[in-house]
Amino acid sequence: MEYHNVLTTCPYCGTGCALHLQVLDHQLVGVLPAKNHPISQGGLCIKGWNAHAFVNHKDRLQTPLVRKGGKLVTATWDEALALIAEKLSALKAESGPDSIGVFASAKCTNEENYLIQKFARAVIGTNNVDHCARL
Amino acid sequence: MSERLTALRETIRQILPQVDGVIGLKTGPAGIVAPYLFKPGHPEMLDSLALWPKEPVPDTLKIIQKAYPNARLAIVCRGCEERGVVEMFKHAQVSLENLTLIGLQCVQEEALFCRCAKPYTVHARVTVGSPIAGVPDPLTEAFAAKSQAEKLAFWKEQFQHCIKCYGCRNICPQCFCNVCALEDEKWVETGRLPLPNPSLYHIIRAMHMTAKCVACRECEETCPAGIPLAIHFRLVARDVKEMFHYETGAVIEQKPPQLLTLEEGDYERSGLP
Amino acid sequence: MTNSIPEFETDSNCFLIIGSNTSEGHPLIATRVLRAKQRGAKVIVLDPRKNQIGHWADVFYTFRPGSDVALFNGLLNIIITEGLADQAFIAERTENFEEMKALVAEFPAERVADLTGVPVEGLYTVARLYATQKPAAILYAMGITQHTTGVDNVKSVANLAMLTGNLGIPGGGVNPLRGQNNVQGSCDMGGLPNVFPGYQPVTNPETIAKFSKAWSSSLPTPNSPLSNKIGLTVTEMISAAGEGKIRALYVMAENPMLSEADINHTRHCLEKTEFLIVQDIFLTETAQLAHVVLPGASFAEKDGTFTNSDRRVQRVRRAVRPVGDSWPDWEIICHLAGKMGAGGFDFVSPQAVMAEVAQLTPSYGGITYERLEELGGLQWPCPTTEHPGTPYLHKNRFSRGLGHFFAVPFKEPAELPDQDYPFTLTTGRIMFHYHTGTMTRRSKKLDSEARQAYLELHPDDAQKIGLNGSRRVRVSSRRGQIELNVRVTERIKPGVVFIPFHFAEAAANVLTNLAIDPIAKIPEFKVCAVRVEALSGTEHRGGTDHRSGESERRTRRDE
Amino acid sequence: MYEPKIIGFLCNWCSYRGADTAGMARMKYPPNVKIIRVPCSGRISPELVLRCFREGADGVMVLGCHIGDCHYANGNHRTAKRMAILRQLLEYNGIEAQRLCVDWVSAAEGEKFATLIASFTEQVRQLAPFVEIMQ
Repeated sequence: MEYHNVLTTCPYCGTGCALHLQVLDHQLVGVLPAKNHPISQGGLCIKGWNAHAFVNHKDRLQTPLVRKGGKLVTATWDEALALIAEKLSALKAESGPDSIGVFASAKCTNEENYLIQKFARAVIGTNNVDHCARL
Repeated sequence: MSERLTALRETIRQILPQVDGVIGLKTGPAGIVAPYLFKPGHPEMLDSLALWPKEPVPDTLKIIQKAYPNARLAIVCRGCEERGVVEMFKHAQVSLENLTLIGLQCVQEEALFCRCAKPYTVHARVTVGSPIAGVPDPLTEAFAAKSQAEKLAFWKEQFQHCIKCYGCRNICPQCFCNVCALEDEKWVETGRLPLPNPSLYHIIRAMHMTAKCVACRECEETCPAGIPLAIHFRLVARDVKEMFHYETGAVIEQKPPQLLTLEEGDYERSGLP
Repeated sequence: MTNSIPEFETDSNCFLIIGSNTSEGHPLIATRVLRAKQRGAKVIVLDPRKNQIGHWADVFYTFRPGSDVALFNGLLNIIITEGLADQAFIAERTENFEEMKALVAEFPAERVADLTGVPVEGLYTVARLYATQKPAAILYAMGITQHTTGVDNVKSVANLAMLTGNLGIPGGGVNPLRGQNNVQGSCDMGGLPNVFPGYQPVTNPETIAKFSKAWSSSLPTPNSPLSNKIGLTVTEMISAAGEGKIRALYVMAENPMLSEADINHTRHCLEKTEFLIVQDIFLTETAQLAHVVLPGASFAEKDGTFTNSDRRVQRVRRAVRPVGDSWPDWEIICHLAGKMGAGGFDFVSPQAVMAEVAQLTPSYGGITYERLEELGGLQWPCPTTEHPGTPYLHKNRFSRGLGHFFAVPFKEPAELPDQDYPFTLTTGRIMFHYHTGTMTRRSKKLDSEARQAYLELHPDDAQKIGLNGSRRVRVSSRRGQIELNVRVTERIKPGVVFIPFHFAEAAANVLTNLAIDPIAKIPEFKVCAVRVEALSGTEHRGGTDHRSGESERRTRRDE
Repeated sequence: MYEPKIIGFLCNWCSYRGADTAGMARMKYPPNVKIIRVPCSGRISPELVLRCFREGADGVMVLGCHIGDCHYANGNHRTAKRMAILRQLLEYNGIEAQRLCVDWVSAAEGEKFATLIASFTEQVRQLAPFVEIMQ
């Protein structure tokens, strides 16, 4: 029997509202707004109030998928990452680093965006890295 | 305030070994407060025990009791939260069995903030702080004094700001129906802003809070548009008291008046022909 | 944003909101503006649609989509001729005023009224109010930027703020409301083709040297420098993939199949991509085309930071473990880099990544997890661990020195309505959904609020196309067509129609134009020409504003 | 002066028969009330009344059996309680409680029915059309 609230930042728009994820025994059970937060001041919009709703949706991807014979089939992480590494290395050798493009994401964390552009620039060797800031 | 905090911490420390957990408030990152279940064996967590701002803890109790119906729990509750627990008990949402109420009496400043008529607990046997008298609710009084046209204009102005976040309903410990009328397109227009006039959303919610609202004012606090929602509820609470002699949270054994039968004298007081 | 969200409530005396449906796109910013209004601040809203914030604003005008530059030039001209400009600010802090002044003189109010549809007296009201109620904040969103003249529009916004001395003061400023939770952070972290983290240009040799040294263990050979060639944008990469110039695409948590303009073109290009990697939490429309799909973790399942619209870096905290065998995205990238033989990706936590970010990014220099834990958020620039963060920018000087006035000539949008496609389509969001709906359409309560796409149409136009009580229409542009329900409403400007872009089954971006701004490369989502035809034989319940939504859902329920 | 639109919810066992009685006796009353027969006045939820207003009704009548005579023993107890509160709430929202008529008509009370219809129609006629005050 464990109940606590995790203070986090809303995953929807760019306002930056804070919300509490209510956690009971390692399961999300709801959202509570954060009083005294400088941005959201104890309020949320309907999206924030439902921010936990999609996390455990049945459609969540649970394993890597690899296309085989035209179909996406489940694969291990090792298999999927090895395939990517091999393919990207081959394409880079064949057509140069600028034949590869990387999309960073406005939905991922700063740290993840930092890493993916570092990956694109240092490991692949291209500045073909962008995200949907314009969309 | 800090004196009360020390006293509360000591009280919980004493109760903790006798129960499976104590529901209270804890200060988290950046000083932001949230409900928390303090557990025996971890008294050090009480270092971050908090008093204010208050949170809808009766709902926390419901969440935990639903998963652990037999747990021995204690809950730190203010006057409004105690009333909340009592009303939820009457509607079979929480159990009072195996539950210790730790009453936390509000101070003047808090009562004024909530415009609270009853900033004290009445059922809790363990209490912290000394009870103070209720304070008037100038907002509700000012509203009640308005003319019909002014009332209409007042809510037209207020409700056009509603962003339909459902926060007032979501945060309300007394809103626990599995199927909510406010989500039914028969009654409330879905997918639309601003809400059209008259705002069925808000009138229906006020109707459903009849004899349920415990005046905790959580709805007003979470409303991003700052709508003084409690005005409706408090005026209706006054009517319910006059017509049906019912006050939320006051008497544990008294059934809420929405139940079918009219009691002696109810009808005469209802103002109907 | 140059300024901070809390300042709106405490400092701003006037708001000019343009190209932003703030109530639905940024609800809690809208309610801040509301609180400012309740203490006496004036709210001006200019938009092709009368949204909720337009309803309660002090001043509201619709204007023709794409006429923004003309509108701003008109306002600038009125402020100058009425003597309302901040002469001291112009003299001390700006340059090129005369050139701008000469150009806007060609925009007398009468001409601007013709170009924009805002009446002459309306232009005067807006200009006077904005120029005299200091501090005044300009708030805008994609309604300003998603045009072929997006950059021009933004320059115009900046002109207006500089002309009135509304920069470098609390409660003023130029405030683009960022649409996504971490679009600001993504840009800050160098998720852009022309800059490293902290907007350090890839074309600057010193920057290249700095990062080549810092990342040497990740490079194929320690001494090979990083590329100084500006890369391609999302839109360009997709087109390049269609032409075979880009052979592999690695897409992390994006859904271009719904968010890009001209989806048919996007599909064609992605289908032609030799190797498409998609990393996401759901099998999105894009992931369905992928060769490899990697399951990432949601915001509730990982640690990290987001940077919001007012440059505030805030924590994201892991509440539960990732579902199934999904991994936090940062771990995936680190593992992949490792698999490719690269060093420099052996981070134990996002906290360690942030430490590296702080080292290499001057504006994030003082940001540490310890400080965030204690303070909640820190607004960059925050160069040192003693720095309290920066609530508003440009206090005593602009980052480039003097603020530059641009003389911005007016250009029409790439595609104007004509005889074949007589309506102007504009797209946007609604309160209940978010972007491509990947998350919100899987949230029961949000989905039940709004299940279907719809077209907003003015009653006069409904009559013109002969809607006759029919509830369904076909909307076509030169690029494609969709069928959807219609909502007849007076809140939209006649001649303009609106479709929210969240819905894959009637995707607005099938219709939109891929014409892009030459500098920002942003597609013109907000203006394209369409034709609207009534479809008969579906539903015949009356088309009044509040009922149409109901019968929509009733039908779905029956299905 | 305008012709008010009124919705009348009549309980099947008493009020609706009361209306019949009035009709059989050829009593005259204004045609403004659209009658909807319901099993019990207790069925009429406040939501339903509000929806009538929302759809443009200028007045709503809820007529049931006299207290004590309910075919379902105490269905009309519920009517009495809810409608009393609803009338108050209408007032608190600036909507005249006179737009909502709650009364009891037995099968024999044809005359009471006709009088009630006439007086309520007049009462509502004195008020502004509902749609006007809501604009």
